[in-house]
Amino acid sequence: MAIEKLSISKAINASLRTALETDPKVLIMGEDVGKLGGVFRVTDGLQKDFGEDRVIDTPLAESGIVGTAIGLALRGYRPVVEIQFDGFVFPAYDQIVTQLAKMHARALGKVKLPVVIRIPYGGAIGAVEHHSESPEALFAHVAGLKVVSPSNAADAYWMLQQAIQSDDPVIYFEPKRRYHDRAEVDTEAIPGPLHAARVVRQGTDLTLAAYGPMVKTCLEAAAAAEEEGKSLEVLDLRSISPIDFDSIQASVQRTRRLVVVHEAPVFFGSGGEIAARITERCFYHLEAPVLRVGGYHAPYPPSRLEDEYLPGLDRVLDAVDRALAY
Amino acid sequence: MAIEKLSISKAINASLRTALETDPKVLIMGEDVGKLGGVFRVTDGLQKDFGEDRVIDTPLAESGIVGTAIGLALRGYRPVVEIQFDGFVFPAYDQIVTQLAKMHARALGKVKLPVVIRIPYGGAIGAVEHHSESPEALFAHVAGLKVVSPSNAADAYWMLQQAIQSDDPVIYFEPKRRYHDRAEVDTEAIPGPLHAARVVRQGTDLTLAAYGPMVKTCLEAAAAAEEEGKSLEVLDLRSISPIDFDSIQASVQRTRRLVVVHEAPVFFGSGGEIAARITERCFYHLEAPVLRVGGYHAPYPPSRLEDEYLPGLDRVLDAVDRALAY
Amino acid sequence: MTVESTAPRKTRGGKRAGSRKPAGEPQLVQLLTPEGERVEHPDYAIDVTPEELRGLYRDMVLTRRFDGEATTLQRQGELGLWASLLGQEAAQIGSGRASRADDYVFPTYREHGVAWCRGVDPVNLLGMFRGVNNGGWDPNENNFHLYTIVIGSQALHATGYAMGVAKDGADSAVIAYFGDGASSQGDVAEAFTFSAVYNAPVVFFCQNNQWAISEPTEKQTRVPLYQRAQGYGFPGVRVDGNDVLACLAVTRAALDRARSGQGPMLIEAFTYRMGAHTTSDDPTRYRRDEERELWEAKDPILRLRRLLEREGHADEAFFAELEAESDALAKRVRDTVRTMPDPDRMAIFDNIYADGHALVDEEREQFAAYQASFADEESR
Amino acid sequence: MTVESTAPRKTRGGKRAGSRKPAGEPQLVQLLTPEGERVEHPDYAIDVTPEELRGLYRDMVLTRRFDGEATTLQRQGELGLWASLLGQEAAQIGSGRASRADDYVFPTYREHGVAWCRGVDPVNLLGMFRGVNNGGWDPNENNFHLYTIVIGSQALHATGYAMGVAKDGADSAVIAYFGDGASSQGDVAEAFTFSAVYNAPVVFFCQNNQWAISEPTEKQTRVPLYQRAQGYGFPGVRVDGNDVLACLAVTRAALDRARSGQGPMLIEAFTYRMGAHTTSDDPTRYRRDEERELWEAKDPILRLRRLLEREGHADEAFFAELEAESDALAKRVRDTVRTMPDPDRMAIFDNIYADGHALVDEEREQFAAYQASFADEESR
Ligand SMILES: Cc1ncc(C[n+]2csc(CCOP(=O)(O)OP(=O)(O)O)c2C)c(N)n1
Ligand SMILES: Cc1ncc(C[n+]2csc(CCOP(=O)(O)OP(=O)(O)O)c2C)c(N)n1
Ligand SMILES: [Mg+2]
Ligand SMILES: [Mg+2]
Repeated sequence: MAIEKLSISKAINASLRTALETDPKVLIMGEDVGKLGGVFRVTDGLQKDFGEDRVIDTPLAESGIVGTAIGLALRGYRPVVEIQFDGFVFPAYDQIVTQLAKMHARALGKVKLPVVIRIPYGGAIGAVEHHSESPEALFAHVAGLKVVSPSNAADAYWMLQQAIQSDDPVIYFEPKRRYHDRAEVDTEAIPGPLHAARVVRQGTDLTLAAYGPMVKTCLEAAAAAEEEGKSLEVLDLRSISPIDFDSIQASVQRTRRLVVVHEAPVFFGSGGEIAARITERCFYHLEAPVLRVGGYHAPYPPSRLEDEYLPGLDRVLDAVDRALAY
Repeated sequence: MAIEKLSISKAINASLRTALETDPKVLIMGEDVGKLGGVFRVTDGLQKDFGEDRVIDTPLAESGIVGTAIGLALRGYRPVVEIQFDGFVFPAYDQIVTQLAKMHARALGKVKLPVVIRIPYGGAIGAVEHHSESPEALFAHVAGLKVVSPSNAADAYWMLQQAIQSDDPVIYFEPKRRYHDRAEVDTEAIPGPLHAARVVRQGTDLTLAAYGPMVKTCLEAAAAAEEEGKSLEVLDLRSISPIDFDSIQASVQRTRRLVVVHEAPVFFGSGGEIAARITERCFYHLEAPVLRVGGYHAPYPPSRLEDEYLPGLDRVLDAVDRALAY
Repeated sequence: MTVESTAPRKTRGGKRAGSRKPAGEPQLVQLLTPEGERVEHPDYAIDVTPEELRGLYRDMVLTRRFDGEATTLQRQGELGLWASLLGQEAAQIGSGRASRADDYVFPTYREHGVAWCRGVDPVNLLGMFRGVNNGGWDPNENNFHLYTIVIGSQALHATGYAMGVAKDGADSAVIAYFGDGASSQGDVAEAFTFSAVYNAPVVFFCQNNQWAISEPTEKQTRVPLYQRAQGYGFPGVRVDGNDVLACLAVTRAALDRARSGQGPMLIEAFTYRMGAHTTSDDPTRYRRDEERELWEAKDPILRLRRLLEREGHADEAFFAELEAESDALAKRVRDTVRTMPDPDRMAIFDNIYADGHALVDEEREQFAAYQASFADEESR
Repeated sequence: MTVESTAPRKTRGGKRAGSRKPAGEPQLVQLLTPEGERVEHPDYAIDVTPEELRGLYRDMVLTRRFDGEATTLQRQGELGLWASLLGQEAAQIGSGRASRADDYVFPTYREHGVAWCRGVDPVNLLGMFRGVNNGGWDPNENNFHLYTIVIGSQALHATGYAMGVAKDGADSAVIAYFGDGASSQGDVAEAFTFSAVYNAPVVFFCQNNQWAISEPTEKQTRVPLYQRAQGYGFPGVRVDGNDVLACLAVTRAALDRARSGQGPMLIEAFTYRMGAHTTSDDPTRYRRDEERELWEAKDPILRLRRLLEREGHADEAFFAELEAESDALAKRVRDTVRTMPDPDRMAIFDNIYADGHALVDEEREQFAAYQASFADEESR
């Protein structure tokens, strides 16, 4: 059956399964991805069906995981690496930015690094420290990496397929707080380009741009705004490197106002990059400065404060009001 | 003698010496900082004068260096860590962003982390790979760290004094291509605040904002522009976290145009943050979008191409012309 | 002969991983058998008074009770998560009681028993699991550092701290805790290197509880972990981690050794995680009940109770009093946690920097104004 | 006795570091003495024909000549930097000649001799030092990976590659080079862990040349480095790194061992960096001339020449021909490098991604247009 209603986590599981089935070079690697099926059960059942040679429980060492994944890629494999939580990617950061991102260029194109790094990211799950971070900007700044984040099950399935098929390293950020959100996934549909944004709600007064977990928040904000007579367009960016500036520009040239929303801290976050570039492209179109809604310049707070810290409906609507007031 | 003409590297050396003399808790740590005096001779003579107990040649392991510096700070020391080159900081990235940056907050303020990490950064020295990078954005995005970069010998001396005296972790980026630039250093002057920008050239038509190695480039651009009758104001930002937005705003409200210049890649770089925030603050003042001049979304190229890659006089002037054309 | 050889595996590519053998009986330092009998070890003699024995017993019982209460509180929704030390009481109380007040301890997230020995109020341990803070005590009050979640990092902090102790000429020592899984992290290896090169007075205390979440120790090493130390130039020893006396004796010896300028040492406490990794975990997915049963027979508390009873070191009144003390502790924990207030929302902006940061100030103000706007609305 | 003990240092806080002792004579595998005499080793027998001996000699001589030429070219400004292998020829040629064509090699930045054995044109090694590229050869052409500058990283790549070899069921092996300094990096430790756990067919070849820039090996370890392996569950051996026959024999044995499914092994080649760290370095700041002189007496080329001469395996004609061949090589290197063109400026945007990236496309176009604007100006 090609169309199924799946949660995001199940869609990722299905996508990994498809990849393992169709390409013998695909490997799954990470901590607890085998028997346990990962702490979020995203790899559930895969080791049972594909064996320990292809679904590999690794030692507890993230640099080792990514470093050996690079070696496996050099040997012709296509490793899909799981980092257990956002906050645990940093021991692997050197291998990612210094080796994984640059080796294709260093080799003048003679070697390819088809490695996918899956990272469940973001907050709102009531977790302890290091389990709720949004570090995407720290990867997007680095040339040689591609960075994407799906917001729904269908994208989760297809964007992962495309990431695995890509000959470039792709950091695939999974919106963990949305793992249980269900949607129809057509596993036979021909997907659009991996790095294209998508208008998920049309509107005329202002554009909300978001990705990953914040897309749903923006859709809810747009619905709430509609009741107040405001027509908001919502753009699911889907890709953070590259960013589909053409689509944002096209939307902003219609709506003339833009608010960018992400969980990550605003300071040096994707909102700044988008604001700068869209202001340059749409200088005469913008009726208001591009506003940003995101995390504060603070460590992710203890979970009892996360509702206050995270951008939610109200803070999005507040920014919308401020933008519309210009 | 309080006033001396010093190169930037000598000024840093003098500042380290002052710190070692005045505070017995100050330590210097890093690879080759002892007998060799560092690969740039910045720590020249310090081990001879202060001993191996205070000027410490470490094993070749950056995570270990920063991790043990954290432990030493917890014991009451004030370690000043040298990372040999920009591209070698990433093995320590986890300790920096996960531990050093967050421990004060984690402890609800009960412990302090007065650790300075000195990183010679930037290109234009004809070096091999990993020796010419500008990773400041990757630190500025992270709350808990302060990030500064001097552009001249006097600032090099005083900003390092202030960084060492600060109870917060400070990443101190040294503009290695300017190490030999000399200027008068008054070691008895009372310095201004560490995180304040400074107008280093006044002008009326446009503001150039830069830090570290690009300040000199911007001053040269301003001199060249003057000959064409354009009056450019040059702002030395000095601090990258926090950024002195008030000073930028004040300048832009006068000049109504802003170009931000840095060596680091533009994509997700400091220029984006500045452009976004200044556009928000000065929306009705700006006659042109904030333009950014910086590195491309590419690995730092082999040295024979670095002149093409790096923002130089011409590219700054090109951006100035584009901004003035609005 | 210069080759230091170990029996190699004959298979390749991790194929062997499925066939996990039950843990054999390794050579380890033991002073108290599972049956509660005192035995001697040539290198680690220990003299303990009946009172000390009762004290160790009390520590373990109270720790276990506290731990159980925390698990219950998590189930009741009072905590977001709990990482139980069940089964590891001897390793933690034995090593914890070996340290002096002026020593410094760097724990992982599971050292509730060590915290108890250091004098940290157990209630304070719960803050981070409840989500009201990320570390709820002053590390310098009891020389007990904050819990560290990112695996292995604290081994370096401990090493650096110990380097500082040596610089100060103090005769204190430092102890770093970590798990079998953590032994794979580069940071732990770098800590070994730094501590050896600087001869730092630090003891590495690895609780090998056989599991790193779902991964058995075979996924981290193919030889016993205590052997790791040797290649870095300092001694390693494996101790029965369910034997509180052995843990006490070996840790005390290692700390004294460090104190006297002989440098680092690695202790592998061979023990077992009786419960789930955390309350979020489901161990039935990856391990067999029989394994747990095997280890139940080696219970650390039971064996000390047997000794106390056999030797007549404790009477019924002692056990009854301890039961009452346990109940009181549990009640206090329960009551305090249930009323533990959420932090003020403005705390988001506190303690990010010691010396302030303009952006934090700006965001704090904006946040306050934003919050005030709701108050205004409501009051309208 | 469960403690694996090593003699501890009696001082603390790194105070001992100043009193560096001259390198003692460690126990090491040697098959050819500095005086050029063949000796036997119980574990590492080797049978080499006179032709093979001449071949090894030729490799070392040509490598040294190439290396010297590169140093000269750097002084003349043709290269931005050069990292000389002077003194390490035996370690590199011995180990390099031990690998088979289907084996895979992961070098640091100093393995010019290994590159030579693998069939990489030495001229291609110079590109990155001249600054015209960051890696000037196709790694898969000779199964010789690119030079890796960030210390220790390649140990993990080699391990992963070896895991892949094992998965493929191939009987190839992998060899990772690194230095004494690199042994401190967490990545190298993690490579030890992964290779042991997966029993990967990888040989770790550590050239202990006594220095990591200005830091002597004592700053990285207090016991011989080959011992590091044991704690990870695989053998380590120290070999005379200036003895090309011993390096050949030991590396061949280790690769065969890996090939046959017995997993990783660590070889510490005890050698000496006769020159500066790189042409940017000034070793007079940190080491005494006498040390160098001591090692000069152990020169790897000289001792093989002595053997060849004593045994009559090579005549004057051979040496004369080799001299001529050296000159020719030097001339070819010189001529080729001097005319090595700068890359096209548009190469900045090449090969960043295999599948393209919108921003790179955009920036490439902008850059081209910007460049064209100068051309326009000039042509006006
Ligand atoms: C760097 C890092 N990676 C992954 C995790 C997730 N994680 C938390 S505990 C754990 C297992 C730790 O095992 P071990 O070291 O044996 O300690 P134990 O939990 O058994 O006490 C893992 C993988 C983490 N906290 N930090
Ligand atoms: C991660 C990292 N830190 C620092 C450096 C700078 N550096 C280059 S070579 C070197 C010393 C390496 O010593 P060793 O491993 O013994 O190799 P050798 O140069 O002696 O061959 C250092 C510190 C680097 N390249 N990478
Ligand atoms: Mg464990
Ligand atoms: Mg070396």
